[in-house]
Order: sequence, then structure tokens, then C-alpha cells
Amino acid sequence: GGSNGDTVTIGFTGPLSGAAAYYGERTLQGLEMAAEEINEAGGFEADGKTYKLEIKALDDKYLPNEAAANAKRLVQEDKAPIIFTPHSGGVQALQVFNERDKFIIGAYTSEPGVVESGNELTVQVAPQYSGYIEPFTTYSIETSGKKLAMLPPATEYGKDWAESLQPEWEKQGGEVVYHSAIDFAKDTDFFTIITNALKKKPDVMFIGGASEATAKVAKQARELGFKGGFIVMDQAKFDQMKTITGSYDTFNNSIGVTPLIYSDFPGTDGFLEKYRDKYDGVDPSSESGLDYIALYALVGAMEAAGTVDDVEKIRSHVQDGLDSIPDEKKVYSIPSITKEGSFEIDRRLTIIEDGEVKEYKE
Amino acid sequence: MNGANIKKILLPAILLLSLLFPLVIQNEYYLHIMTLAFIWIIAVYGLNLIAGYTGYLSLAHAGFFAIGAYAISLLTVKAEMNYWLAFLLSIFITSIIGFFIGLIALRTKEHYFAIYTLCVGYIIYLVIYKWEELTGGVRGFIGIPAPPPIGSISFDEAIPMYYLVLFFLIIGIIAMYRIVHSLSGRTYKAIRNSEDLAASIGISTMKNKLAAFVLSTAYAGVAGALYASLIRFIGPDIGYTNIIFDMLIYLLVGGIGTLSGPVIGTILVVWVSQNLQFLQDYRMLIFGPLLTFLIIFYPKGIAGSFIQWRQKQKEKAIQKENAQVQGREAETKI
Amino acid sequence: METLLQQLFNGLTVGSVYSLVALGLTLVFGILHIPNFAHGALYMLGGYVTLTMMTSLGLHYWVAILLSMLAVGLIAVLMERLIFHPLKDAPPLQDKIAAIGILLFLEALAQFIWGAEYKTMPTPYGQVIEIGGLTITLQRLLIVAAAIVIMIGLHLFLRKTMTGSSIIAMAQNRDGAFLVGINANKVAMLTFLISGALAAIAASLAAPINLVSPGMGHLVILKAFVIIILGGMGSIPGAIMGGYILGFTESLGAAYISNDYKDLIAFVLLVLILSIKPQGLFVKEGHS
Amino acid sequence: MFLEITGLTKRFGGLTAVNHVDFSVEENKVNAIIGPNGAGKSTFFNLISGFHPPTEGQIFYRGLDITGMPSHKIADLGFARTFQTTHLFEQSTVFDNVMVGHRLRTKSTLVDAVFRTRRLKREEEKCKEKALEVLEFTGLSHLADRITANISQEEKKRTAFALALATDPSVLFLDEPAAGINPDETEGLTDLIKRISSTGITICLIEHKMQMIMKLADKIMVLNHGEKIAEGTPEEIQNNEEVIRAYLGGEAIA
Amino acid sequence: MLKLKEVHVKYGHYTAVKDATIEVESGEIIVLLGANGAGKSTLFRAISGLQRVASGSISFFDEPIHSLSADRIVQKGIVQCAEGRKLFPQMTVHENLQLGAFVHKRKKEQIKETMNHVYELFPILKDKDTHAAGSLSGGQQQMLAIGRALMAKPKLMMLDEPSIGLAPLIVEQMFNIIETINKEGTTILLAEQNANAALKIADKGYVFESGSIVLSGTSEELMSNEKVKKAYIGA
Ligand SMILES: Nc1ncnc2c1ncn2[C@@H]1O[C@H](COP(=O)(O)OP(=O)(O)OP(=O)(O)O)[C@@H](O)[C@H]1O
Ligand SMILES: Nc1ncnc2c1ncn2[C@@H]1O[C@H](COP(=O)(O)OP(=O)(O)OP(=O)(O)O)[C@@H](O)[C@H]1O
Ligand SMILES: [Mg+2]
Ligand SMILES: [Mg+2]
Repeated sequence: GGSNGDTVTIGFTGPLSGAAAYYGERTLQGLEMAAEEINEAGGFEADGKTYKLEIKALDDKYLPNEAAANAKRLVQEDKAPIIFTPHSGGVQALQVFNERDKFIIGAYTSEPGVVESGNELTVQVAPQYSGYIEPFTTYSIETSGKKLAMLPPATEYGKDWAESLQPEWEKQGGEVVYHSAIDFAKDTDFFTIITNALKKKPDVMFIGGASEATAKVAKQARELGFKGGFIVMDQAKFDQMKTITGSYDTFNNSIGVTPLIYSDFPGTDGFLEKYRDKYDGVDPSSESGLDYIALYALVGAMEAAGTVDDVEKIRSHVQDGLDSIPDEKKVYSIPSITKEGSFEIDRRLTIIEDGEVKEYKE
Repeated sequence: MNGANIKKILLPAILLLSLLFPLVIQNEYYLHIMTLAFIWIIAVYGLNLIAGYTGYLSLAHAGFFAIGAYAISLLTVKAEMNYWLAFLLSIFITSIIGFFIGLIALRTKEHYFAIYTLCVGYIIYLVIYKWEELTGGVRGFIGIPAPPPIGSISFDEAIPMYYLVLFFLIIGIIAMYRIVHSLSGRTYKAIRNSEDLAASIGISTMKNKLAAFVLSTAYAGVAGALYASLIRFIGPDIGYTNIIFDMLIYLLVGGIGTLSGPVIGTILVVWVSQNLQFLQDYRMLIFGPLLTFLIIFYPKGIAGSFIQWRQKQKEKAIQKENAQVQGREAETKI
Repeated sequence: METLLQQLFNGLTVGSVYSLVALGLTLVFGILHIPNFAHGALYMLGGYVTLTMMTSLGLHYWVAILLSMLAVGLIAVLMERLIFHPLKDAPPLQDKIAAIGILLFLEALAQFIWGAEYKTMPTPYGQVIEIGGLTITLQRLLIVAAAIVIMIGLHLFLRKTMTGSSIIAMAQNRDGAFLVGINANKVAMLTFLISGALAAIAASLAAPINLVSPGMGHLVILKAFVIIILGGMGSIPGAIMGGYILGFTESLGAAYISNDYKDLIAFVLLVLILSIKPQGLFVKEGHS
Repeated sequence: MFLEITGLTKRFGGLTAVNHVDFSVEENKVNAIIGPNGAGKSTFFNLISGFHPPTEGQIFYRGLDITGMPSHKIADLGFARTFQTTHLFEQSTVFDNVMVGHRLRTKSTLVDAVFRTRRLKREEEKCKEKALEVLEFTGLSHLADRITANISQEEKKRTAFALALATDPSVLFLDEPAAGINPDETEGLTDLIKRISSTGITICLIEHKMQMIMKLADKIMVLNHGEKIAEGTPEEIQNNEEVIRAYLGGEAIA
Repeated sequence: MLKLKEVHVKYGHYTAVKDATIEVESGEIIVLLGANGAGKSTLFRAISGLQRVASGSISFFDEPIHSLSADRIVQKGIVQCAEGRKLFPQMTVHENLQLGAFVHKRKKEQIKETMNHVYELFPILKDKDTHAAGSLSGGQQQMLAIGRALMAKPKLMMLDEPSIGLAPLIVEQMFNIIETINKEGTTILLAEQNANAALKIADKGYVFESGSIVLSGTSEELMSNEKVKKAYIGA
């Protein structure tokens, strides 16, 4: 790694084309917003020198080899000390050489493996959802019943979720009656799989994925006569799902993560505003928010470490970085980073009852 | 024969260039891209043997590439086998699977073969994608080792890996050169030109097609294994149809059914697409039409068009000769 | 039992979509002997165009579908003129690759215009009908009905009108077609127009029950290829039969074998068939 | 017996292209087959050379039953043929065309190719020599490096001969070798066939050009609608009423 | 009505027809003699616009047609009944005839009449009305091919070896029918190997050898020409 004149390049490699491009772009937007703000505020200071930020984004089509190539390029040509990537394939491909080539990976993935592998220079930005599992389970068993059908999206995030949900569900005396992934990219019709799930008479259904897709599944489940509640994976946002179904009634007795737009963290509103008028009115999603705050944290770390190229040193000051984030920037509140290197987030949960959005108190 | 001269000068030059490349270019990114390109070239040579020389367009080769990659990963990581043993074994496995698939697939012809293999490729992809216990499914496969160090040379360094891959590439090219110019090569071309005629002069088409197919899958296997050892992480995507499309693009741009085609096409396209990076998702907006029009106007690719042009020159020369000969005869008659 | 019925109906729905896509593919193949890999992209475009007409122009579902059929049909014609026509004498590999080139282009284009995220298409026919434990949404009835109507219409067009039969004639004997004064180019364009329109309506009918995205054509087109081999390349009844066979095997396979592996069914089916009959089912006798 | 055909029948769907034909090919002779278009002559060849499996009937070569053998095995036994519509590796040079012709007499495999074994070198030499020899014999040496697609119709016919000869055949099947070439060229081809025959290669010949047949044939069989309607010496055939009616036409004999 | 001037036709490098100059008057029957591969079909393909001429000109009623597309030429009234019949095998006899009238597809009435006429000429076709063309015998297929050509109401009909693979009897019928058609006012251009049969009904003839016209004259002249006898009347 290293610095280049008085601008520091923050690298990004992610899917900017193909099926996952939408997701990739949103993870990138957070970084770009944060960088702009920091630059407008006159950059940041490390070791008495002020630096400006430059985000350099490369498309990796969701492919690990492309990600590796991009990272090499970012390190070689731009001396990027930090490279963000929003998929575990990319992260794992980068972890092969990031310690040798000296750059920090900003990993937007929930895959626990990426930090458990003991990589010294990885910061896991995406929340480890483990904390959601327990309250989700408790609520659903209370309000709907013990039989769970799991229809996660056929993405690694979905699979990870399902796999950590199942033991908790059984621990609390529930029973998983059906488990099969929905592949939104491949399935022509979700009726088939939902029919199979309903055959098992579940009380609760675990669904997730992009909001539109998730809503579709919920809707068709209702059409096929499902009366129980949903556990909605955190990727989907109730507010966006509503636009598909028309009302919240479809999701009665469901629990999910509070959408960014309903969160009440100190920085949320400011962020919403900026984001909306930057991206003509579209609502931001958690990816953007988290990457946004992650960049603040890492810049803070560079300031605290007083260097922009000694990556070990920067990494060891991420906690200081987190502490230094001003309140008005706190889109989420992330009090700490584990010693393995993943952010720990204050989470907010939402339930829907009688067509109303309510906050769920654990 | 100016062709011979071109070869005499060009080949050593290129070889020297590829040998000096890492020393001249200190940029690891360029090295990495080159190394990857070489790996693709190996795979494309495999494709070229069956599609270019034997005339059977196999769309399953991304699948075989993936098989090679996953085989070595499983053997080294799960079975903790010695790397080079695993390397050989993974090539063997790929070829065996190739053998059995070829046995059936090669009974079909033309479009049927193309679509059949397309489906086989997709099956391979789906199996990798769904069979989590074995392949890790979407999560992919972590912790693949680099080739073990030979003496003090460690292959998780970029330069040694570059030379290792280059080594395999050169072997591959020499083997391919010899095959194409051997009786077997002529046999394959005969089959491509007309299977009936080939059969009528006593060539067992099935046996030869199968040999060509299996060897071509072996090439894909080698490429796959090297790929896994370079990137050290693999996901099911490497078996997806996009990859075979990429290979085909490399092959057609360079010139299908030519020896230099795979090298020219792959290196060119890989670098172009790296430099189109800034276009990101718009890349294909330019690349797709580019490809299509290249196909329309240069169906033989770069190498192919060149060879054709030289062939024309030769024909012209010969015809002129004959004309002169006849001319003289005419004079003598008078 | 209920489930079986439900699954059979689901199979019917999916099968209808498959058949429509396969029809367009098989028509083109019959005439020009091109496996048009870009057909999936046409399907995808069909979905997007209809969606845009409805959301941004606020047109009614059916109006939108009609316009989309027209638009995609014209794109298909353009494709024939610009790419396949110039390539008609090129070696067999080239047209395949060219088709792939178009596919990549059109997908990139779609993403450029509409973005990569999943979109959902509203439908005026959301109502749910319950018949003895069998759940049928109006939209699904619509898919099945429309498919059948279209197939009958197409059949009548091809069999009962001169223009239609000129397409079949072309497929059965190219030179013969020339000899009776059929204009090859017109037929080729007409065929692509129809094939594009079929793809568009298939997508527009299916979209409300799933999602619209740049990649939505991938698997559908692969399966369509499986179907036209099942049904014999260029055979119209074959394409329809094949479509429904696949639809049923999939939904039943998902129910009684494994949901995760149901996508394999189509391809395994094909591999088995070609292994037994290398020329595919229903191959015509070699006429002289 | 050299080559014995009994009750040979081929049906394509409804149509019977060859219908219970018995015929014995005489060694070292020129055996001609004539008959109207569509009579089944080419099909008859295709059956013997293993391109179509016969529907009924048997074929014995030196007592060995070769009925339904794959064509490459039959070629291996010493059968060679030319096709009615001259059929060559259009994109390769004349020399390369002829060179593969000797492939079936070689053993070398991929392995030999990769390691350039002595065997491969030896066999390649062998094929080259063979190619040069037959090109010489057919008078094509000067065309060796031409792309086959670009040579004249007559030269293509000769190349087809050369290719067939390169397989070291003991019997050679020629399907309308003189179609599409002018009388002088036909003369030339006739001589070539004579010379081939004189080297002890048995010849089966399909041809519409009567004067050529009459020059060459030792024995003629006439097919019509897949059935043998006559067999015998040229003289017998010329004066056979049915043949005249079915084929030679009206009061043809000049 | 039809004039060919110094027409050359090439397949790639290979010249299949060299410098052909032919003149056809209305109402005539003209025969082209020539062995296999002499270039007869190629010439026909060139006239029908299926094969571009490399050089030279073809004019129909003094209007150049060598650059028109095949369908336009059919509309002008030149219809070919090609070698190998070129029928639509999976279609019924009826459908085949229907399509024969493709260029008149608007004129439903006329189509009916012509079809009935064809059925009068070839009663066998009426019986086979609903059979697939592919299932017919060679002879019947040949009749269907001619019938289909007639459906277009041609001014000039080109028949490429109509006697191919037909029993002698049928060959005779075939030539009679050709004569009838001609009497009804259709000019005939006929390619044949079966020389004496053809010359019997023809007014004029041209002899092709490897692409060039080597001989031409009235059928009597040709009949009595030694070379022709030797080469094309056999023996
Ligand atoms: N593959 C095939 N499928 C169906 N019918 C066929 C096939 N091959 C030949 N035929 C038919 O068999 C009959 C005999 O054909 P064949 O080619 O043997 O005739 P031929 O005697 O060689 O005629 P020519 O002198 O024109 O070459 C013809 O009616 C032909 O249409
Ligand atoms: N599509 C083609 N490509 C290349 N050469 C061709 C093609 N068609 C015909 N030829 C050649 O052109 C020459 C003339 O062929 P053509 O069919 O016109 O002869 P023909 O007089 O009709 O013979 P036949 O009596 O067999 O019908 C032949 O040498 C033939 O080989
Ligand atoms: Mg024949
Ligand atoms: Mg002809």
C-alpha cells in the first residue's frame, strides 16, 4: 500500500454489470457519498498532512478472479490502502494476497468465514445477523406457531441466514418442516415451490432476498392460502415490499429488520435527505448506509493512526475510528468492532400487526 | 516461402518477449492479467482442437474447465493430496468424464452437438452449484494451495507463477503444433471437412473424434487446475455459460482452426476488456456489437484472415505461372 | 391429491410459457437453421417494454402487450437484416457466435436503460379463484388461455393462409419456395417478426407471476432449446408438446423428486433422449 | 468368389431404391452398372461400401460376410470409392487431400504425434511417398499445392481417383466419374481407368456415357427402379430389348 | 420472347456455363441436350434468378431480367420445374398446388380454375389430393412438380430433366403432356439427356458440353447429326 501525492485512493471491486449490478452499485453509492462529504469538508488529516479521498471502482462481474485482478490493479496503479468488495467470493479471492500486498479489505459480506479465517487485514462491514435470529424466533413462535418453512433466496447470504436460523428455531422448541432455496434468477414461477412448502402446513415462513422478490413470494403464499407469519430476512425492506403488495396487510404477524428509512439513529435523517436528492428520490438501503459509515470509520482510523499507508497500524485503530464518528454521521450506531474484525451494530427490529408497522422491543 | 521466414523471426521473438515480460514490466497487476490470459489460452487451445480442427462446437468446455478446477481443489484441500499428484489426477478425472460424455455426445452432429454440449455444460454448472456438501455451492471453495515451492521458488509469488503457467502453455502449444501437423491432425481436419468422405477412406471417425474431444477436455482440465492454483478460490460461476462464451470470443477473434488464433485472440480481448473497464456495465454495449461485426466481416478471425490472404497471394502466383506457361506454349504453336 | 392437482396446474402454467418461447425459436430454426441464442434476450426485452408501457405511459395491460409484441418483433427483424442475413452463407459456427454477441449486447442495453434490479409487473388480473382446494389466480388462467389461443391462431395462419404456408414451404424446401415465387427475404423477416412477437407476449404474460430482470431470459432460452430438440427442430406441434411435457415434469419433479434439482430435470431429460436418439425425437425421413 | 452380392435390398421409407439384386463382381475386371437416373445405382454402391445398411440381402468378400460393416472397416478391407458429386476436402491442398488417403494403412496415434516418435516419422514418410506416387499416376503432380476448391471439375475427378488409390484398394467403385466433363477429358479419364485396371485393381463403374462404358466394361449390369433387368457383355446389353426400352431409349442403336 | 446473350455463370472459381447465347420464340419447344454436369440446370437456375450470372444478359420480352430476384421473375411469367422436383414433402398435393399459385395469391377464382385444369391433366393427382407430396412415387412427384409450375400460369416453362427416374411408359406420357401444355400456349424450355424423346417434340435444340453450347439447330438437324447420335442417343 501507500499514499499517492495528497489524495488517497479507496478501491472498490464489485458487480457493476450483470444480475448483481444493482446490489453492487448500492454498496458503492455509500462510499461515494462519504468520500464527497469528507472532501467537501476539506479532506482529512493524518500525521500533519491533509489528504483528499478518491474512490476508484472496478467491475468484477461477481467473479473472484476478476476481483483479484482488480485488486492487483488498484494496489499497483493506485496504491489503494483499502479495497471494498461486496461479495464473499471477492473477499476470499483478495484474502489470498492482501496481507502480502498490504491492503485492508472492506468486506461487505455476512459470511462469518471471512473473519474467522484470521486474516489480519479484513474489516467485515456487513452485520453478522446472528443477533437477529433469537428475537425473530421468539416473536414468531409466540405469535404464529412452531412449524417453520424456510424459503431463503439461493444466495450465500440467504443460506447463511437459514443455517443459523434453524438451530435457534429448534432450540426454542420449534420444528423446521420444509427447507428449500428459491432462485429468483432461475425460477420461472414460485407457485411450485410454495405449493410444496404449504403441503407441510407451516405456521411461519422464512423468506428473503431483494424487496420486490420477497414481496412477490409473500403475496403468492397468501394467494395459495398461507395464514401464518413471515420471518423476513434483513435484505428486504418492508417499505419497498409494500409498493408491490399495495398494503402491509399481506405481511401481518411478520418480523424483520427496521428499514433504514424508519431507523431513528442520529445520522439517519441527514443521510436519507442527501441520498434522496443525490439519487432522485430513491430510498437508500442498508448496504449504502453501512458502507457510508464504514468509510468514515476507516478514515477516522487513518487519522488516529496518523498514516495512510501503514495498513496494520490503520487496522489497529479502527475502533478509534468508530469512536470518532460524529453523531450526525451515524446512519447506524456501531459502537465496536470485534477483535476478529467485524462491526457490531445496534439493531432495530420491526413487526407488522393489523397492517401497521411497529417497533419490536426485545 | 515468406511464411516460413515470418515463423522463423516471429516465434523466437514472441517467446523471448514472454520470457522477459516479468523482468521488463515490474507491475504485478500486468503480470496477473498475463498469467490469467495464458491460462485461458490453454483452455482455448482445447476448444480449438475439437471445434476448430475437428469441426464439433463444444459448449461444455467451461464445464470441463470447472471440473479441472474443482478436482484439484478437492484433492488438495479435502483429500490433502500432494499437489502435483492432485494436479495430474485432476487432469485425468477431467479427461475420464470427457471420455464418457464424448462417447454419447459425439453421436450427435452439428446443432444437436452444440446444444447437447451446452446442456451438459449447464448440468455440470448446476451440479457444482447445488451439491453443497462437496463443492460448497454458491459459497465456493476456499483455501486452495498454490503449487508447493520448488527449492527457494515459492509460487504464491506472482513471477514464479507466471513462469509456471508459461511453461505449461508452451508445452501445450508444442503438443498442439505437433498434433495438428501429424497424421492425427490431418485425420481430424479430414473429419471436419467431410465425415462421409473420411469414413470412405477408412478413417474410424468415432475413434478419432473421441480422441480429439478427450484431449481437448484435458487441456480445459489443465487450465482449470492452474486457474484454481492461481486464484486460490473458486465459485460455481467458473462453470457458467458466460465462460464458454468468453472462450469462444477469444477463439473467434483470434481465428478458429488456426494455431496462432488462441494466443492472439485471448491476449487481445483480455487486454481490450481490461481497458474497457472504465465503461463498467456499458462494456458489453460496445463489446457485443464489436464481436458481432467482427464475425460478419472477418469470420476467420485475425489469424485466419491473414492466412487466407497469404493463400490468395500464393494462388495468384501459381495461376500467373500457369498462364505464362500456356502463353509460351501458344507462342511455340505459332 | 390436492397438491398433485395444484402442481399439475402449475405445470400447465409454466408449460404454456415454455411453449410460446419454444415456438418462436423453432420457427426461426425451421426456416434459417439458426439456433438463435439471442431469443432469450428478445423474451427479456418483451418483459421490459410491456412493463415500461404500463408504468411510465400508464397504458392498459393488453395495449402494452400489443405494442411490446410489435416493438420486439421489429427488433427481431432488425436482427435478421443486420446480422443473420449477411451471415447466411458463413460457416455454421459464425451465426451462433453472432447470436451470442447480440445476446450480450441486448442484456447490457436492458441494464443500461432499466437498471439491474428486479422489477415486478402489475396485472389487472390479480384475483384468486378457489376450486376444490385448487388455487388459481386469474393471471394464470390468462396465461394458459392466451397461450392456447395464440397457438391455434398461429396454426391457422400457417396452414390456412398463403403467406403463412410460405413460411412452412420455405422450411421444407428452400429452392422449391423460390421456384413458386416466394421471396426469401420477406419470409425470413416475417418469421423473425413472429418469433419476436411470441417471445414478447410470453414474457409479458409470465412477468406478473415472477420478476423482470436483465437475466430473466437465460434459463428460459436454454430450456426452449431442450424443448425444440425434444419436439424435433423446426416442428411446431413438437415445440408445443415439448413445452408442456417440460412444464409438467418440472413441477412434478419439484414436488416428488427435489426442488433444488428441478432445473436439472430438463437437461438430464435432453441428454438421455439424445443419447438414445442422436437426431432427436421426431426426425423427418431423408427425402430426395 | 471375389465379391458376391445376393438378394440385396434397400428401402427408404416407402421407396425401394434397390430391390433383390444378385450380382457377382469379377476380379481384375471392369464391372459396369448402368440404368436411368434414380434406378438405384448409387444406392447399390452405398450399400456395398457400408454407407447404408441394407434392408435385406448379403455381401460376401472373398467368402467373408461384410454385410452392414461400418464403412471404415470395409475400406480397410481394400474397398475404395468415388462419389457421384465429386466429394473432396475442398479447403485443403490437393496433396493434403491425397495424403490422408493412406491414413488407414498407418498406426500412429496421438501419443506418437505428441512425442514425434520414430513410427510417426516413418509413417508420415510412407504417406508422403504414397501421395506423390498416386499424384504422379493420375497426372496431378503439378497441382499438388493448389487448394482443391479452385481446381477444374476434371482435375477434381482425378484427385478423387488419387485419393481412392492412396488407400491401396483391391477394388475401386467409381460413381459417374465422367459426369460433367467434356469428351476429350472423358477420353483421358477412360485411359486412366484402363491403367488402374491393368494394375490389377478390380473396378466397379457407374456411368451414363455409353461410349465410355462400351470401351471399358467387361461385364454390365442394368438397374431400373432398383431391379436388375439385365446382365452380360456390352454386346448382349446393347441388343437387349428391355434395356433399350428402359434406358438406351427408343430405336437407339445407330 | 427470351434472349440470352453471352451468359457466363460461375460457382466460385468454377465456370459452369460459358458464353451461352440462346433465343426462344413464343410458342416454341426448345431442348437443351447435355450430359450430367454439362450446365443445363445451372443455366436454368440463372434464368430463374436462383443463381447470379457472372456476365452477359438475359432479357424477357426485351426487358432485362438477369438482376431480378427469383420471385419477381416468377411474377414475370417464367417458371421452372426443377431437377429433383423441389416439392414440399410434408405438405399435401393440394397445398403444393396452392403454393404453386403463390404469385397470384389474391386471385382465388383463377387459382380454383387452374387447379381444376391441372387435375384434368393429371387425374392421378386428384386421387392423391390429400396425400403428402413426399409419399408419392417418383413419377407422380414429377407430375406434381409440373402441375405446381402450371399453377403460376407461366408464359415460359422450363423443365429440367422431367424424365429423371421415370419408367419408359411414364416418360412417354410426360412428353405428351409437355406437348399439350405447349399447344395451350406455354412456351417450353426443356433440358434432357433422353435426347431422341426430347428432340421428337422439340422445334429447336442446343447441345451443351461442359458449360458451352457446342451445337445448335432444328431438331431434325440435330437428330441426323452424327456427333449427337453418338453422344446423346447412345451406342
Ligand atoms: N438417403 C436417401 N433417402 C431417401 N431416398 C433416397 C436416399 N438416397 C437415394 N434415395 C432414392 O433412391 C432412389 C435411387 O437413388 P440413386 O441415387 O441410387 O439413383 P441413381 O441410380 O444413382 O441415379 P443417378 O443416375 O441419377 O445417380 C432414388 O429414387 C432416390 O430418390
Ligand atoms: N452448387 C454448386 N456448386 C459448385 N458447383 C456446382 C454446383 N452446382 C453444379 N455445379 C457444377 O456445375 C456443373 C454444371 O452442373 P449442372 O447441374 O448445371 O449440370 P447439368 O447439365 O444440369 O447436369 P445433370 O444432367 O446432372 O443435371 C457441374 O460440373 C456441377 O458439378
Ligand atoms: Mg447416382
Ligand atoms: Mg441438371
